Amino acid sequence: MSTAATHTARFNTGIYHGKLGMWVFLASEIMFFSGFFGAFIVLRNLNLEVFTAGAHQLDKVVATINTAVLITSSLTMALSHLALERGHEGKFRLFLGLTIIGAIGFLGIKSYEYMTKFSHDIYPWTDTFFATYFTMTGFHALHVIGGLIPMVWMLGKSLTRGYPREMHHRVETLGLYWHFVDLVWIFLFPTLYLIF
Amino acid sequence: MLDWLPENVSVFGEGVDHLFSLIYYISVAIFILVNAIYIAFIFRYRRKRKGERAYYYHGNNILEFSWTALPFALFLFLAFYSDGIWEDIKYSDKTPNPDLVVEVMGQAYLWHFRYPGSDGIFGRRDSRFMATTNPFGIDPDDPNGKDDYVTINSMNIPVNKTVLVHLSSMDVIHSFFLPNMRVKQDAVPGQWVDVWFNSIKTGKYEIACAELCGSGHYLMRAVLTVQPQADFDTWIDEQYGSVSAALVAAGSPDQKNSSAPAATTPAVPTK
Amino acid sequence: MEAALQTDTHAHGGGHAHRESFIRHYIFSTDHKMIAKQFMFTAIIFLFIGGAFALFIRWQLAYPGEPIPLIGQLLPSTWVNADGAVTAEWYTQLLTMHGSIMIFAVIIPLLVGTFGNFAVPLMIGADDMAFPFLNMVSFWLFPLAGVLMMAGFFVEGGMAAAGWTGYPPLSAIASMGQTLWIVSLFLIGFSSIIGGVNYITTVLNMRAPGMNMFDLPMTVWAVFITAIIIVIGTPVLAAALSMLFMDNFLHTSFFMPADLVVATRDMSRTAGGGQPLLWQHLFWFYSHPAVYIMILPGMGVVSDVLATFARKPLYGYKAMVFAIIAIAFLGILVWGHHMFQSGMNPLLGTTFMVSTMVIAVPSAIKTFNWLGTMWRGQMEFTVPMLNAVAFVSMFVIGGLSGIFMASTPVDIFIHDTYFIVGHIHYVLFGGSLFAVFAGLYYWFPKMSGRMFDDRIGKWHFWLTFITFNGTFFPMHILGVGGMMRRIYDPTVYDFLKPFQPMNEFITINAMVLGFAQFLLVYNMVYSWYRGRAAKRNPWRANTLEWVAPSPPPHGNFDVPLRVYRGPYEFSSPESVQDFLPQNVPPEEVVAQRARHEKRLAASQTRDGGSGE
Amino acid sequence: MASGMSFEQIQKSYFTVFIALMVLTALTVAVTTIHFGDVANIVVGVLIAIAKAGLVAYIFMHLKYDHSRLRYFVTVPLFFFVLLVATLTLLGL
Ligand code: HEA
Ligand code: HEA
Ligand code: CUA
Ligand SMILES: [Cu+2]
Repeated sequence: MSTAATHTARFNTGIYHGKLGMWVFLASEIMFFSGFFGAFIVLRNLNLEVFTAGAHQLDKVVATINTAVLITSSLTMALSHLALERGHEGKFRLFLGLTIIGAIGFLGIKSYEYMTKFSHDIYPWTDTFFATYFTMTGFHALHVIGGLIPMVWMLGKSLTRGYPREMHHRVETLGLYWHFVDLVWIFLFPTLYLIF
Repeated sequence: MLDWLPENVSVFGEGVDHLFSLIYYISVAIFILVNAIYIAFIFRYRRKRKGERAYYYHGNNILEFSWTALPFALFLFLAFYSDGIWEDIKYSDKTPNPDLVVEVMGQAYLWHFRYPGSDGIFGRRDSRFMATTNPFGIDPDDPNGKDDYVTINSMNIPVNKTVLVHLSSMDVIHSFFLPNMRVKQDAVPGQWVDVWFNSIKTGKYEIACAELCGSGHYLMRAVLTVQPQADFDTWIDEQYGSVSAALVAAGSPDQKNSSAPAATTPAVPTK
Repeated sequence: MEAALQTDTHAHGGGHAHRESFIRHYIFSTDHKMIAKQFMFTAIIFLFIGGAFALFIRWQLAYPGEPIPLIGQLLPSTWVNADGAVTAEWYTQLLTMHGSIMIFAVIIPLLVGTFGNFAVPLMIGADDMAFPFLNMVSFWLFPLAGVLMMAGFFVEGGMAAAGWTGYPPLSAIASMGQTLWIVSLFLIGFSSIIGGVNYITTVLNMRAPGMNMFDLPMTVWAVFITAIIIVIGTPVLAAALSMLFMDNFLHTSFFMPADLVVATRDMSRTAGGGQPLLWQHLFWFYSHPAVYIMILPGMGVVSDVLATFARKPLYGYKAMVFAIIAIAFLGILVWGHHMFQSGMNPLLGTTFMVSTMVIAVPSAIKTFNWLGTMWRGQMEFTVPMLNAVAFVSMFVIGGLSGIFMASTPVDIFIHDTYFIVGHIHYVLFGGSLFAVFAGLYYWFPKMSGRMFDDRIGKWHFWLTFITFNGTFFPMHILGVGGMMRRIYDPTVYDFLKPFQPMNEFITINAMVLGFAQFLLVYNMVYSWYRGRAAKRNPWRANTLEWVAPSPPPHGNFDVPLRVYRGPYEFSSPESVQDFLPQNVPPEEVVAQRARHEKRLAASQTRDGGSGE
Repeated sequence: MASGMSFEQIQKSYFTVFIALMVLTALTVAVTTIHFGDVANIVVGVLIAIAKAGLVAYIFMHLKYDHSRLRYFVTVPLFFFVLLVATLTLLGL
């Protein structure tokens, strides 16, 4: 049942399926988060005091560190694709490993942030600000996990069984996704932590 | 078809009905036109003999342009024509000065109507006092509220007077629907919306809820009584005092969430 | 490839020695044609479930409070009262599930899932979708979601009961069934997005050599544009559903204002307040475009069917394409027309009215171009053609009733009345479902390798067409009379009492309409096994799917493909026959013509030129 | 992707972007400690975020080098994003 039964492997656009598909998917992701941002703006205008008070309870320092972690992992992701594309397999593994560490680090810091909130009796249902805060960062964290899993899978594959020739396409596709996750955070960070 | 419309007794209802019939006639005309051509084609151009060829033709730009432009013009006309009527009905800056203001509160599955009482001033509302026993959240400490009175499922208004309804809901979304007045407005919790109308005829009319609000949605029926001014005034006097005392006493904030709304057994007279 | 080819030609036979295991072939298949069949099969089951729910609704409306005949006593006591009559609680669940199932589990899977999957790769000459594995995932999310939605039956409080629009706060304070509904829609949305990504990539990347975008058949164009709407709109619904889920499950307040008085929920715990209208904006931002998701593929199918059976080039091909694009684009700008009476700023009502009026223009273009296609054609009224012809006429009625509602002042009166219900069914049944029927019959030979029974097909069509109008046209009159939608018992209101005979008339028609659908099922099942074997190109159509064997093997085409012309070269004078497939090289056309002329000359000399 | 460039050149451009991103992050955080006023703070925060996002999309995600049509996949949803958000905010609910 392999789809290798293709009599034509065509790319009318000159872009391979994975990349094209990922861009289409990212377009839909933009809309997904626009729903949340739209809701955020409406609810903020409705409950300005609640939102200001809530935002001041957030930990800016931790969030700044986390931003740095995520940006760094974006860099290492870009580098790991570059390395693989140019055939430097060792560097590819190194940078991919670093990206994974970055992702795990981000999630760790995020859970620390959540935990401190919980320990102060702050939950999504505490008020509307925290409802949006937990929903938006929660979905972002889910996206981070969604990127982490294939990264680990790819690293494992490159360490054990070797990988197919077009592996760098997959890495690039994953990279696109990962940069997008970074991009979402770039907007979440000022929206939730800074503008109040 | 338009004969089926419930009798219109409202001032702006005439405009609505007029627009309704205008669109109706346009639509019927277009429908007949399109379908006449269609049916003619179906009979005229069916295959009669095998091997006969259809006309090899890809389209005509002038024709296509014209059947784009004509509907476009027609639709723009309809939009602007409708908008005039819409603005008169809904825009707050075009609302005429009201002779009577009534607050209406939807609750699953009944309508509460609040009149300002003899002083003509509504008492302060505070959502903290809102409860099933005090649907409007009237502040018991405000003297203006002492004579406010609230009726359930029955609304009285004077004829030929502009009535402004201040509309909201205390639980889910309802919709304040007066078929004979051509009024329909959703009652959204946490938000007050103004609706006005002006009845030109006395009589009893039905008020319905037009937005799904639970399994008792169909029971959310109230009666609107349009009376001559004099009758209305006596009605007001009868109400005064009888309702308000009981009401104010009930409005303590700690009762707010304890009392269940009549969710499963609506306390509504059905007929 | 060879092995796959052989096993697949027996796809419908079963019982043969398969190379692929049963599970790989029928269950976790990644072949687009099998996935299309899976979508079709599942959606038709849901059509009957949703339809049965509609019949219960109709029974209650015609004979309020009377026991359901025959089966009333057999139904569970959470649904019916002691006599076997529909209860008010169950009624709201019924109408919610009817709407949700019909839209999310019937029409979208049939039009997008079935035809998108079946027709798109074949019509562009590809061997499969761009992401076959994701395609399989996209399918399996759908029955999973469907089952989750129905699972509300087993939980406390029953199935979801807030209407298919699920407006909070009602949906936010509702029972477990509502939570399941939310999760289910989320999964269906995810499935749609995956499918959308797949269609876009496939159409952009996998067209046969020589095939430009403007050589695509209308079905492919329509699915492609639909996929774009899906990708833009559905995620917004997903976001809204996530927030509704939080409100419903974790008791946050996105859509719940601060001071509600509700028995089931302690609101004092939440500070700050939500905005009920926010849900409506986000929901309609998806769900208005969604109604075009449900009509555009149908319009594509109908365009293909009309051109094929009128034996004429599609009138104004480019205009048709641009009209689809315009509908899609404008469709995302008009969502507010569902909210004219919702308490949103009336100024917004004005702007949304204008954009809604404008969106009718491309629909007008499409209607007139269909007429143009028929003009001086040579129409053959096969079953797919009958359904396509009915589509055009019914869509015009549905579209025209849309104009009433688009006019804000008129909408004041008819909003949330049966006028809307009439509109819904004229566009969704008279439009989308007739297009589905047209497509099912049209591609049946290709899917199954056999012909359907023409006579039963015609019976099905005429019965459906007549009772459809009998069922849904009077609803407009009910709406003009002011009958609200979603009410359990219209006789509570004095002003609605005169309409009861009409309600009975509707119900009788609806029953016949429902049972007429068994003809479709019978025809399909019977013909799938016993029908006459179909040729490769039984309709003498031009598009590429007819070049493949019937049914197409794994990998689809057994000849190399190259595209030389547009999809609608019917009755072209160049060609000997009255059709000219997209893949026939021009040299071949000339050669055919030469051969034909020679033969003609020969026969003329022989018998004095009776010719063709 | 940037086929004309050497490994080192691209690596360098990535590092440059990285440093720019870090600096911009520091800048937004720094800026919020100064209070310009409610609206101004939002505008500044959003502008910096847009700049950062542009860098990521342009360099890390190869939009600069890749097929130019790919930009549609960003601009089209962004158009509807702006539309949705603008409708929700400007005109009220
Ligand atoms: C396939 C689905 C589909 C389609 C295609 C449409 C098409 C249209 N719809 Fe419909 N609509 C629904 C499905 C659909 N709708 C559903 C499900 C609901 C209810 C949701 C709910 O609340 O549950 C709804 C509700 C709905 C409302 C909200 C009503 C209310 O709740 O108060 C409105 C209001 O404007 C509306 C308008 C329109 C318009 C203007 C079109 C136009 O696109 C139609 C354009 C077509 C034509 C106009 C006909 C052909 C044109 C000509 C022949 C040209 C000449 C014509 C003239 C010059 C007039 N629709
Ligand atoms: C594609 C979409 C679609 C389709 C095909 C239908 C088909 C039908 N619909 Fe539906 N309808 C909607 C979409 C659709 N509907 C939507 C979106 C709503 C709004 C919901 C809401 O308000 O939230 C709605 C609402 C709606 C209402 C309004 C309910 C209310 O507001 O209270 C009514 C009432 O008559 C109705 C009737 C019917 C009927 C009689 C059919 C018939 O065509 C059905 C024909 C029947 C079958 C195809 C099945 C046949 C099955 C059998 C014969 C088995 C019989 C077995 C037993 C009875 C046990 N529909
Ligand atoms: Cu209140 Cu329906
Ligand atoms: Cu709509």
